[in-house]
Amino acid sequence: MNTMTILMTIVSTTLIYASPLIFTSLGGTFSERGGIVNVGLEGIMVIGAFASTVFSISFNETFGAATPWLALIVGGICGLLFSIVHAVATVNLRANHIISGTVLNMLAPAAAVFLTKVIYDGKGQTPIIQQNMSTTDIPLLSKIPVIGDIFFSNTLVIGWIGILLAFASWWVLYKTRFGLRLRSVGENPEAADTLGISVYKMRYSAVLISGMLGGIGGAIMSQAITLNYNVSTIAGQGFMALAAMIFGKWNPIGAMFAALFFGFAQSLSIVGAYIPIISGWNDVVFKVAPYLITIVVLAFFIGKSTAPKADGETFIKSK
Amino acid sequence: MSKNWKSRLSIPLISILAGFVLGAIIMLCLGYDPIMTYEALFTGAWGDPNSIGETLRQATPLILTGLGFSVATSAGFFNIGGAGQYLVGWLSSIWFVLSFPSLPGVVLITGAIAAGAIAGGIWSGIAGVLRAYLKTNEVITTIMLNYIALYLSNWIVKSFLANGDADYSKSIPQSASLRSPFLMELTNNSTFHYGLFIAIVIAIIMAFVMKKTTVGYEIRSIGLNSDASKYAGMSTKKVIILAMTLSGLLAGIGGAVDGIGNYQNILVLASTPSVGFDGLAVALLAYGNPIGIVFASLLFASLKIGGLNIPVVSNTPSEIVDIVIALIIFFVGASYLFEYISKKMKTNKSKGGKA
Amino acid sequence: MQSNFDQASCAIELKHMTKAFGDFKANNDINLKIKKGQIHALLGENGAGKSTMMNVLSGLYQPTSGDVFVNGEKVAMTSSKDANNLGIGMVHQHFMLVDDFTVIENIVLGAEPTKAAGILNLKQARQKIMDLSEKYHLEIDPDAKVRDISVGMQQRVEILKLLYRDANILIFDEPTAVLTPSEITELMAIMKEMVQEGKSIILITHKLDEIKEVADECTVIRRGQIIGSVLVKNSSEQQLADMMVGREVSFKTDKTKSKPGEAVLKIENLSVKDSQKVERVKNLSFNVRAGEVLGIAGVDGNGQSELVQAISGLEKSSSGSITLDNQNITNLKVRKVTEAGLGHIPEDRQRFGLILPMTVSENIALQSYYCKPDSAHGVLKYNYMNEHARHLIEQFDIRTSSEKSETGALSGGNQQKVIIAREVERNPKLLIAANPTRGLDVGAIEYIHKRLVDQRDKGNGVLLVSFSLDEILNVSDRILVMHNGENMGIVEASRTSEQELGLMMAGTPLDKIKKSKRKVADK
Amino acid sequence: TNRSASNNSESQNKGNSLAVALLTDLNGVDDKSFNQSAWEGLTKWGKEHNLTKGLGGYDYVQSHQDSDYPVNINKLIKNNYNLIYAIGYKLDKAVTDGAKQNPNTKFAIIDTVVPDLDNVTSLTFKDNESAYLAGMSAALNSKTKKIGFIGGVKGEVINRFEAGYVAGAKAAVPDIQVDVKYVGAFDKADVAKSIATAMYNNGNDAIYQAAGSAGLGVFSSAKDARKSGKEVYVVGCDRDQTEEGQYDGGNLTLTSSIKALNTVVEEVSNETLAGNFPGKQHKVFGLKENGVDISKGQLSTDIWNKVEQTKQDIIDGKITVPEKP
Ligand SMILES: Nc1ncnc2c1ncn2[C@@H]1O[C@H](COP(=O)(O)OP(=O)(O)OP(=O)(O)O)[C@@H](O)[C@H]1O
Ligand SMILES: Nc1ncnc2c1ncn2[C@@H]1O[C@H](COP(=O)(O)OP(=O)(O)OP(=O)(O)O)[C@@H](O)[C@H]1O
Ligand SMILES: [Mg+2]
Ligand SMILES: [Mg+2]
Repeated sequence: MNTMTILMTIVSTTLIYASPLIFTSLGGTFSERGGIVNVGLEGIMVIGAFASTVFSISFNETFGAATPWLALIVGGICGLLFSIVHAVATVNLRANHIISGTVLNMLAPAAAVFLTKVIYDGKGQTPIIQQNMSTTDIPLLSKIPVIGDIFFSNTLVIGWIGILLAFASWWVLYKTRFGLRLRSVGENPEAADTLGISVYKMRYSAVLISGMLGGIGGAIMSQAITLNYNVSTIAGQGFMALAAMIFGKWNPIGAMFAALFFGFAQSLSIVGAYIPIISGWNDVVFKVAPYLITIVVLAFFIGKSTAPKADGETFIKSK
Repeated sequence: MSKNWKSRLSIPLISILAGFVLGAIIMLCLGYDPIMTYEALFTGAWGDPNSIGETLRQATPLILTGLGFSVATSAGFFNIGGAGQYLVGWLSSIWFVLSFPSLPGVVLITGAIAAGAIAGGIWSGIAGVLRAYLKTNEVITTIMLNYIALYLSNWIVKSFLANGDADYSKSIPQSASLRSPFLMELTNNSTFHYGLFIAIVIAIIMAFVMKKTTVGYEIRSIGLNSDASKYAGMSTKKVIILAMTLSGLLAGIGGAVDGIGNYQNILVLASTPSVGFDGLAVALLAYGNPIGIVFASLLFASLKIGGLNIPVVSNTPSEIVDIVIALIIFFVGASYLFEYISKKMKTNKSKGGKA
Repeated sequence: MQSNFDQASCAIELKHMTKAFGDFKANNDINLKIKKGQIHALLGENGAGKSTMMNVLSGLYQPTSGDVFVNGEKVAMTSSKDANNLGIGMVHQHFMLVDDFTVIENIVLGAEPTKAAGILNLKQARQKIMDLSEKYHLEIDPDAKVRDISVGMQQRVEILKLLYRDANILIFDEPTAVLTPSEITELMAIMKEMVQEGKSIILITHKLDEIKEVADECTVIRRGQIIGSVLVKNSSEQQLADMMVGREVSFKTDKTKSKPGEAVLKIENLSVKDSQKVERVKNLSFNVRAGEVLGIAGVDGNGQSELVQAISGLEKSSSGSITLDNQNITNLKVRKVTEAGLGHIPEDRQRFGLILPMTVSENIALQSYYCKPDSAHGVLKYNYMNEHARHLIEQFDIRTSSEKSETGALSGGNQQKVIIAREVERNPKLLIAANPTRGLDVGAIEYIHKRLVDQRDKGNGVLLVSFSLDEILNVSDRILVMHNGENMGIVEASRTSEQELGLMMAGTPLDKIKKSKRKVADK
Repeated sequence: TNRSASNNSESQNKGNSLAVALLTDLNGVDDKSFNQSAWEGLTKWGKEHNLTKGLGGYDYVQSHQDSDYPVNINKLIKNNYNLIYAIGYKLDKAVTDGAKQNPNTKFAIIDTVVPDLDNVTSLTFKDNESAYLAGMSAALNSKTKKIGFIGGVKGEVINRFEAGYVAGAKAAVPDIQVDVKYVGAFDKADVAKSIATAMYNNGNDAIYQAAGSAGLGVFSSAKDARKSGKEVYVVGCDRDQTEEGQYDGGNLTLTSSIKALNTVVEEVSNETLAGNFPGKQHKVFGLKENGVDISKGQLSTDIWNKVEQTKQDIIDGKITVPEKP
């Protein structure tokens, strides 16, 4: 591979791996900024992947090329609906957040496969979708010499949307009234309560946003990568997104860069096999490298990250 | 005290009931027969000696990974690395036995379990050390270590332990196995093995350690209030590492016991073993109580093994079992729901009485 | 309007207000009138129900029965928003601030000015806040994070929160418990100014001198019921205290003259840096002798906490030495220091002193669980621990249903007693008590002071760190004043005055004061 | 609707002497791969013999973890299935134990050999032969002289694919470059897609995927490459993967190597029904036995003719295909 191809490949493969993680980790960030620990991201992604696939298969003839985009929205909405379980459990029913999140993770794959069997005549995975979300050139930007070729040609547009969304999320969290209030219930719900902010409402919003974004993250997996839903469509990405959120110190932009970093590490291990000097190394080195690099970078360069102060705490309003 | 016990038991029992009822409603809505399904589930788990043996065997590693998760939780850590710790435990036990196949059985078995314990302990100990000295978040490190364990293990199995090109290691000699002709006869040739007794003994030891020893006291203190623990002269670094290591050590024993008891070899795996995550669920179901974990594991194993019978004798998708498990855990977590309902019923009653 | 003059002159009136938690009535049939333009003090023991009553007034709690009138009109508040709209605001006993937010963000939270589409407009807020800050002399740093500012400034932020919302009925729940003497003086002045403007204030405090200084009227409440209201100018501090406790209270701790022996604690040229590497204790030297109480006075944040942490081993010192009972304990681990004979009543009892979800008996064993007789060979002896705890519960009069109850279920005063029992009972050579009575009522304070003096009388050293000059003067034999990490001088408690200590706390070394005194005398 | 039809099926299936079950490994019978093929064969066979799905007829059971195999075998035996197909090398221990303990139940194990038991027949496939033809097709079709191979986890079975594929490609086009990579797992479609993207970017214009459900990522990567104007292909595995290759009306599944479990299952079931269960035997199914094959897919007639010719040469023993890379 020449340098240009290597760079292009690094960018595109980084985005393949990172795109679902970006959305989902942003979702996690909203949830935890609002004080609800969300280890159920994996389950939410499953629902998003499943629902978007069913939608795509059912309506691809109606909506044509718009199908994958609509499917993402459907995935997001279903993720949101599914996350209500988590909101009810943690906000109203005072459940331990980790228990509730684990319930999502156990429930979602079981329910998705169960429903697949119900809908598709006993089959354990769906058919292949016909309208997939494929790579394209980004208008204008792809015309920039060199940079356009590396970054914006044949690229997974949704990944770039995710990157922009991270900045938008930061802006929402830190520059708007909604964001200020959302963060206040994650830091000190009692204080927010004394100021007339409805802690329950804010925490619901936090969880539902995470459901929406996690659902979209899952939908990206099925719409752009596996092109169907099966039990292994979502195989640990939710936990990687959780890791990205923590790695990014509960900051949307940080989470996005962490997700990109994970993608980059994977990408290096793939592209590394094309770089002459190291291509002879044992394959296991390349397999282990992304995870080892993550630990090393986190331990020695990123250091401690502190969760929002009231993250995981149940707030009980006394009356 | 007695009231306390009652309420502690009643929540899981009500939750189990509620989980099954809701599962039945779901089946009815989708046109499946819940009674037949549950009958299949029950007979599949407890209907004959063979099934009972399999259920008990399935519970064995769950007890240990569940205990492992709960120890870390007591110290305030979220160890989702159970899968990786179990896997390195499994690998090491088999590796040990295959390296010294001619040693006497007792030595092999003890050595295998010790190897599993050490490997699992080191594996999560890494996360503990990083946490203690560099404040590295253990959630990330344990997730990453799971994957590293998977790839390393697959590579080691293929490169060092397999017979030729096979995708699994050689089998361990009979002398190193935890299975016995007696148990096989008793359970009609199931894979039940002595590991269950090891697991139960360890659960009892852990109950004792956590409640009655100074080490358990330190782990609980740090988990509940690390500042006060420092004030009391405890070394938080030491306890963090200790708790994480102990946690992985238990999961590692789980892997070892499953390795020399159940599998008798080690395979190239397609993904991280689910027993690690299931241990997490079991521990949550039991509120981290070691003896509770034994019972939660039995419940979990019954559902898993019984669940295999569902597609054999009915058309209900076996995923219903996982849905029921999830619902039970949901109700355990959201037990305030029952409190709320009973409060509501009481006030309604008293209102009704007044009117 | 049918309301008569009397009602209209009331900012707030409670009629037969009862607030119950389950079966327990925290407020029982309360009738109370708060007049407009006055400072109305509320006095009562810990747990009497003061905070509960105020939470009802600020809309956080809804009364179980009875009515609330604001400015003569009956109101039903369901959230603090409603109270806010009625002009009622409250500074809570435990600050209600978001540590991670800036001062401005904290002030505007819940009443944020926005541009279109919910975008924050902090510029607009800043102007209003700075105006208020100037008007009421409430100095703040608007862009600092709350976690980085002093407790005093946090208090000012809380007050600005109310002013920002245009509150004219202000409730202060124990605002001075955490303030230094000079900050208290400032706050009193601000309160007076507010009343002058026609605002009404309810002030909860355990400090009778404050009531005497600023309040017009004082209501005493005991066990959820009103004992009576008096005009402050007609009653003495002693009368108020007796009324509150229901028996005679002694303010002055009985103590004989100290008979100091050898030094149990020797601090030589000690310097300590905090976690940000700022030097907080600077070249400090002093001794605490056996059989005496050495008080350390000073405004919060002048290195007292770091000094205590360095002695107890929680923080490393950068230079100098610490000797306890003739043993060099400089930079030893906490446990070694404890074993060398240190007892420590920490500043923040819930954060450092106790593990709230654990039982009382487990907390009592916190310093000794690892050795005999609490444990042997790594196994805890619960029988012994429980019996020991029962013994201490009786001896120290800790109010708890059992030694096996959760410590978090105990009241604040009783939690403090658990710590004191644990630390005193080991009979340490040196007992450090850091603000041991903060937030506690006079009855509890009396008890704790007695224990400290007992400890001294047994021939041990006591190092008392307190922001309360009363406490320092009352309990100590000698007093060291710290300012900016340095020793301003040591004086005999019996031969100093609040004025002298005040000067030293403000940074004037003792020898300078003496010189200027001499000068005055010479003239 | 009552989906619980198995009670009825039991009565319907009464009187039939052979009840057949399919036991899969961790993937189900709809894995779009050889489990599915086996199930299709069994279903067809069952219908031909007027059996219904369920007790006493034919059915399948999936395992969720590796420790489920013996449990499932025992459950099937308890429910009177007398011929059990165990699909996958991972089941060999469970089959060995089950067969020893239940001499009256017949087992057919696929992809590995369980020797010396009267009630076990071992059925293995010469995947390397079909892979050889796949490699040949990809190589002949390649304009860039570069083709790729993406495997799931390195192992005995996948190695056969790799070996055959590389040999076939080199035999057809001696200067072809074959880029061999492994995902490291069968469930990481995102990693597989990234590897495929790197391969296509590197000029490979066809990739043979033997990576289970991760292989789906290879198809999606190919679709992306097509969209950007590259004429790339995927070579399917185990089943005719034309469905996966559908793309804007066209198809990018160049061809698929086929493992005809369906015909083998039918064949063995019929033999057993006729009382000729091939116990103790090891049957090898290659091109000659119609056990493996290759689909025409999008191959040009020219290439297809060459492939057919080579196929015949292998059947005739003129070419021996290596089993190991
Ligand atoms: N939310 C609650 N639930 C149950 N009981 C409560 C609650 N809040 C307060 N109490 C009880 O009401 C009593 C009065 O508490 P409150 O906080 O009003 O006392 P206080 O007079 O403010 O005491 P302090 O001087 O310590 O601040 C306490 O003894 C406590 O037992
Ligand atoms: N939110 C709450 N919910 C339930 N109980 C509470 C709550 N707040 C306080 N309590 C109860 O109130 C009591 C402690 O209240 P608090 O800390 O105000 O002490 P106190 O009664 O003022 O005693 P002391 O004089 O010792 O400070 C405990 O019994 C505690 O269980
Ligand atoms: Mg109190
Ligand atoms: Mg109070």
